[in-house]
Amino acid sequence: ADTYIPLISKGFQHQFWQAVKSGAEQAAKDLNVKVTFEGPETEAMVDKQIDMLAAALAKNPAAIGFAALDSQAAIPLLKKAQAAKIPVIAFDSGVDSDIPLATAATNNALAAGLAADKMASLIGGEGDVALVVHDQTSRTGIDRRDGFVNQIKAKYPKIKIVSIQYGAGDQLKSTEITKSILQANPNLKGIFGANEGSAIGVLNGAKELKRKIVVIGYDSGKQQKAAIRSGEMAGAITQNPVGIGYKTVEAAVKAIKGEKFDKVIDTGFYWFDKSNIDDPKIAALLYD
Amino acid sequence: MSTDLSQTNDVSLRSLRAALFDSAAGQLLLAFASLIVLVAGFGIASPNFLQTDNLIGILQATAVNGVLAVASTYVIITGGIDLSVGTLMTFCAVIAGVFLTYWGYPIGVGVAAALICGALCGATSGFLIAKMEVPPFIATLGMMMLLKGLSLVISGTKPIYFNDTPDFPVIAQDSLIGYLVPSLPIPNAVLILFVVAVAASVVLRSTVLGRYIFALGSNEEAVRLSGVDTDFWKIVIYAVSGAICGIAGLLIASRLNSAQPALGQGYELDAIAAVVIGGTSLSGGRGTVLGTIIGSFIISVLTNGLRILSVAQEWQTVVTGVIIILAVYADIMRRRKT
Amino acid sequence: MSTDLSQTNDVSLRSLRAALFDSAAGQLLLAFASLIVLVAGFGIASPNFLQTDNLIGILQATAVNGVLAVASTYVIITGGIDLSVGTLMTFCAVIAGVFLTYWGYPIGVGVAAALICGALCGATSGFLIAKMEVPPFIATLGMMMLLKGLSLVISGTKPIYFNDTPDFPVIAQDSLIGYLVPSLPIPNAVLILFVVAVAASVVLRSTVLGRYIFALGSNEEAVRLSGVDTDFWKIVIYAVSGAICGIAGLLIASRLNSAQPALGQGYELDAIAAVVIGGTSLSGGRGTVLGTIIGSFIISVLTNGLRILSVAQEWQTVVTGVIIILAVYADIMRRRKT
Amino acid sequence: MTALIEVRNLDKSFPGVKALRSASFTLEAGEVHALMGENGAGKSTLMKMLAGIYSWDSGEVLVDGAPVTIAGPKAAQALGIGIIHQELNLMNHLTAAQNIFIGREPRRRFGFLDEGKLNFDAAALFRRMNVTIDPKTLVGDLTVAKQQIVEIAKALSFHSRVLIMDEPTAALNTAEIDDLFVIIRDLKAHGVGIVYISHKMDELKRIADRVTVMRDGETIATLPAQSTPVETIISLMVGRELAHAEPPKVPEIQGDEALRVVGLSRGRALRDISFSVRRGEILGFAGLMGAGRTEVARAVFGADPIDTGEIWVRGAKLKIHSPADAVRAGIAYLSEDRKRFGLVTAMDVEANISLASVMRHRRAWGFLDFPSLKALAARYVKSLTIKTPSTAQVAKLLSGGNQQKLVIAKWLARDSDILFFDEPTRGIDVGAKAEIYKLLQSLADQGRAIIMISSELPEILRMSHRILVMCEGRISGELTAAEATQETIMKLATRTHVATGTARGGAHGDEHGPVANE
Ligand SMILES: Nc1ncnc2c1ncn2[C@@H]1O[C@H](COP(=O)(O)OP(=O)(O)OP(=O)(O)O)[C@@H](O)[C@H]1O
Ligand SMILES: Nc1ncnc2c1ncn2[C@@H]1O[C@H](COP(=O)(O)OP(=O)(O)OP(=O)(O)O)[C@@H](O)[C@H]1O
Ligand SMILES: [Mg+2]
Ligand SMILES: [Mg+2]
Repeated sequence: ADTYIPLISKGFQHQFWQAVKSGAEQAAKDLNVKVTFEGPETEAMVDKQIDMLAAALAKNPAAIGFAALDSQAAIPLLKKAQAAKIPVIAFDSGVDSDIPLATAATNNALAAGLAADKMASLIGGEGDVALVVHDQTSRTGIDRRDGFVNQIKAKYPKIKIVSIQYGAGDQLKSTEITKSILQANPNLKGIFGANEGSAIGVLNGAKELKRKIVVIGYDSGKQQKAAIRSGEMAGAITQNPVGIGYKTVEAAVKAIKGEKFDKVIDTGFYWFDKSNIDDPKIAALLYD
Repeated sequence: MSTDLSQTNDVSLRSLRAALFDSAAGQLLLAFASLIVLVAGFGIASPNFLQTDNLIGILQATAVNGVLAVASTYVIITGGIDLSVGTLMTFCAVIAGVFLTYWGYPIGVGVAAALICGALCGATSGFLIAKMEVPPFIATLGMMMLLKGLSLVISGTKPIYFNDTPDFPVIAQDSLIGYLVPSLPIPNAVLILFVVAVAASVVLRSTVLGRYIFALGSNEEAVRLSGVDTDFWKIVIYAVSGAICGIAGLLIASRLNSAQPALGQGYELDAIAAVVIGGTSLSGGRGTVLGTIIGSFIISVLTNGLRILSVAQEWQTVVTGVIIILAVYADIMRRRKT
Repeated sequence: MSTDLSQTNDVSLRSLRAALFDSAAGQLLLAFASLIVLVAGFGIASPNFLQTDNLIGILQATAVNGVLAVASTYVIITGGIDLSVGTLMTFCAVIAGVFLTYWGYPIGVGVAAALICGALCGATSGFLIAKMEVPPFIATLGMMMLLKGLSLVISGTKPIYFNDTPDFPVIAQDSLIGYLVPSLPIPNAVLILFVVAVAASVVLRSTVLGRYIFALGSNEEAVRLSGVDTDFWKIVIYAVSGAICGIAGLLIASRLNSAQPALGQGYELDAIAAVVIGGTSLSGGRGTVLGTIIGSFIISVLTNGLRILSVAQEWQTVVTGVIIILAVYADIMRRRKT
Repeated sequence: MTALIEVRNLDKSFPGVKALRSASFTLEAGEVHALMGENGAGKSTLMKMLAGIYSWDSGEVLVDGAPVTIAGPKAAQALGIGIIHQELNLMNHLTAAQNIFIGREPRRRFGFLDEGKLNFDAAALFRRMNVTIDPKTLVGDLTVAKQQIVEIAKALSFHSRVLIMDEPTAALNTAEIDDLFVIIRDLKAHGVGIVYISHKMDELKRIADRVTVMRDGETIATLPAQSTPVETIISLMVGRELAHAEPPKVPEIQGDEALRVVGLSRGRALRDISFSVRRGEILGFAGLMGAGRTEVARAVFGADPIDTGEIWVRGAKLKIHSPADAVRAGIAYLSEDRKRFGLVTAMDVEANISLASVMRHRRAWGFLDFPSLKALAARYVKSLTIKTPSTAQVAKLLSGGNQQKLVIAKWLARDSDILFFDEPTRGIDVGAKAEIYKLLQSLADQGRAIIMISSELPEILRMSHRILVMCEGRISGELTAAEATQETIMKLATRTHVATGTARGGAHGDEHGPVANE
């Protein structure tokens, strides 16, 4: 496997990124290429990611997969890649530029909008809801928050968003945040946890205060799946992280070989709950 | 005989005065007063704040940081600093996960493994500091990174769940007090915090270890010249502190029903802030565990209160920063007056 | 006469020996040797490492941390510590963004605003430390949180882009050297780092400010009792350090073509690590800017090299932790020998 | 009879300094063996090796005739060697009792401490030494003198066979020195061998049996203490005959008033202090330790705040809020604790000498004028005969006396014309002492005003044109040079405001009740 494709992601510690990584590694095996996968510790570290991209370029890769924390900040390096004729494939939420030859991504805003629709129907179209989001400044955090909030504002005038707080995806912090939100809002009907860590935090918080609310999560993981099966969590949005990783590498290989491929690879998002969690089509998207 | 009597009288009088005006006691009073003011303020600002549930929530939210802060107190009184408490906590949680979930040992073994592992890591920091003379800041900064990496390596960057040992989450989450007083379902984590704090306080004030903790922080060279094996005692102190971090690791793992390998960094600053707000001096030689506990509560009350008031998060950070400075400044003012 | 001559001889001999074995010089040699060993090792391990592009990448990756580390060097030599350098850098970047993008001022004004803002924030920390006697760790911890929050508040938690001032990104990204020597397109950020380092080094060694930086770190009370207005000088030192953080803020904003308000926390530890690896003592009174620069390079070479070798990320953290400890330990060993 | 300790040909080098060259001496049981020598002669270094703090490069040490190695303080203790260090080594946050028994705390089970016994033992020790210190006071709250007493108590508590005392009396007053000598004689009678280091010549005659003189790291001679004239010892120490003429007393000083202090008060430490000093005058401040002389100097100098009081400098009323104000007004303060308040020990000789005047040696943009700084340092190294390999030597590595000279040089370099000298000769050898006296005299002759605080009465009597005596924060009397004798000064020094007996027994004493005889 001499063809080397580094993937620079937005993170590496979260389960979501581990799932993307496993998809990429699967594709690497299937297509007989070598991949590496790395990302900064937090989604705030824009410059660290740029340094990673620079180091990746220095390794003379055949192609590069890139999930930009900030598209603009990366443009000089992406131009360099273009000049060196290294194909760039964007993944996750995409890169705001025409340099990437393809984008394998989830539309986070739309996905969060779907979560809003589900929340609305589960709480009967009216009442107070809140959000626990993982990050205030990162693209995914902003898109999911705004996707949810805008959908509620546009379609459900009787639903009020009473609080939006940020827990860095830290389960403990998100738990404490959830408890304060519940405490401050005795009539709260539901909370949307915008990534895995936030969602688990919301679950823990509600459980510790013994409050029955509608919990909607994002992504999967062992705990979320168990909570959905037991009914503690109403449901969650899943992306297709393994698919994102796989398709990114696949597109990169095609680009290297000069084959044709779609410019937009929508890896999709799905609502899953108790009813369809074991549906093989959904189950394939979920990770532990 | 008369000597003894007069001395006793003298002592009781002096200790009363001391309790009221002494540096340490006064500091505690001041810190406690700030805490009361905060609680009262938030209570007035929001009707939801003073509800039992929320107060219990604050107690519970303090448990992990409180235990870490107690661990830091020892080290800080010696004049050192420990930046690794947060990631050591995580590392111990992961070790517990490995023993219980991966290897299927009974809970007792897992608990012991976490504590021993904490003590060993602490002793390693202590060894670096005492024998290899690496400054505490650097030794524990290195340990922080080392342990962060190792937690990820050992766990395979995945959380380890305690689903096969359903008794494990009970450690922190159940409520012994709630069995006795059903209206007070204070979770065990809080109980454990208090047990740790009381034990740590007794050790600090009434044992040889405690004596050396203060002595080292006051003038290490003098202790060494007195023929005390300062290296040995430093290693012991860091080991004890590490074991306490192990307790924090068990608490957090039990509460989250999982060992989250990526967690922990940043917790050290909260712990240090709690210690200092509680009146312990960063230059060593002075401090109390009780102060640290009050400091921890000040931080969690603040955090909880601002959240209850739905203050925007960026402003929460601003306010917390200002309060930390003010709390320490008030302490300094008070001490300067006397 | 003969006495004088022999003395002169003695002195010149001694100064030669001093240059080779003296604490400061020896430390630099040692740090420099470690750097060379690292570079050589990575060069042998990977053919990609020693390529011009990658070496330039390393230089560029060092720029921001290097400047922050220089800022920290001053404070650390006085015996203080500054935890706010990272968020202050961000805050200055945001201020530049506000002036240039929101208010449409010319670049010069934005640059000046960032530097002045850095100096003012630094002076505030200095004021807290000098006049209000808050310990540096706490004062700057508070400032760190305060500035983190304020950056988010001011920017509205969104990055501020410099799209309307296309000349701004040029500051760090263009290459003056590249114009002159086309085969060496070293970006200006690196040039700026070196200018800052040289200036800081000259100030430290040859000016009254530098003299007081060392003296304060050696024995502050003695300096005060010598009639020096130590409070004033401390505030000046923190202000200068803050202004240097302002330069770092301009560099990072220019490089990212945006002010990223959430960035910055955690950078202080890298900066402090670089300072200490470079042989500056955390207890104050001893240190060099050159050492700090070498320390910064050791960290970035390490980070880059491990990435080039595609070492798993969790192991990168482990290795970095170990290397930090070893680097400082080596320094201590060397100093103990003489 | 084999000697308790025999030191044979010890060598010791520090980077750049050969501290000991083939030093030898013996200590017999039951003798007080004085070690004399100029500053930097190597006395402390030799003793630190016996106490296990340094190791020797070559030579051997025999204890009871058997060669030993002394790996550390613990090993020294095991051999029965105890030491009172020249520099205080105390833990300020711990109490006196806790300091004395550090490492040997009485314990109960499980490592719990027996504080009652600890305090009881310490109290017994203090009673035996005839001092009144509450075992439970924090050492940081004690005066330097009392801290020194705690150090001595700690050394006694080891019941060592060999007790090394490195300038134990540097901070003590006459009465305390008397008490200490009683203890020393008692120890001697019990067969303890004592090494006694001091720069005070009279003590030599009072307490020592034999004396070993050191010079430049060598042991020059060992002589019987009683029968050898002091002049002989001094000439051996300095390697030449010392001109020993008492300087003639200067008659009444007629200069203008340089400094006037009116009604200076702060809490109980300073009560209504008023005095003035003229140009060309040396004003002596006498008093027992803790009388408040240091506090006066610090208050005038702006180092501590004051409640009330006026300060007039050269006829103008000034507000002095900080040492910077004072220095600007031409006032200098030479502290009694040079290590803490005088020196930047990690910096070199040049930096220390120029510390107060560096602003005068700068060029444009704040750049330092290095040639001028170097010349300045070299000048004072020469004129004060500071023993240092170069002006680039780190101050920490100089001997105690030479460090003291550095501090003096600092103020001379600043050219201040009102100088407070607080215990200027503490820990300084005879040769250097004479130089400093000469220096003070010539400074006065140049028309500067000198306020000299000293606990050594002969020094006060010899140098001062006028003497103020303090007691418990007040000025209890003023004497002209003609009136002053040791007796008149001591009478004033113990004249407390409300007559409650002597300063030592009464006002400061803690009531411990009747002392049971052991
Ligand atoms: N740790 C050290 N490193 C380098 N030089 C030292 C050290 N300790 C002592 N010296 C040097 O060794 C010599 C002997 O010093 P020592 O302290 O033994 O003198 P001393 O006779 O006790 O003088 P004093 O009467 O002033 O206390 C001096 O020149 C001193 O500068
Ligand atoms: N750090 C301190 N804490 C509490 N009291 C102190 C402290 N330092 C000095 N004092 C008290 O202040 C008073 C004056 O002490 P000061 O040091 O000025 O005396 P002095 O006359 O200079 O004697 P010395 O010979 O010891 O220098 C004494 O009562 C002393 O106990
Ligand atoms: Mg000595
Ligand atoms: Mg005094």
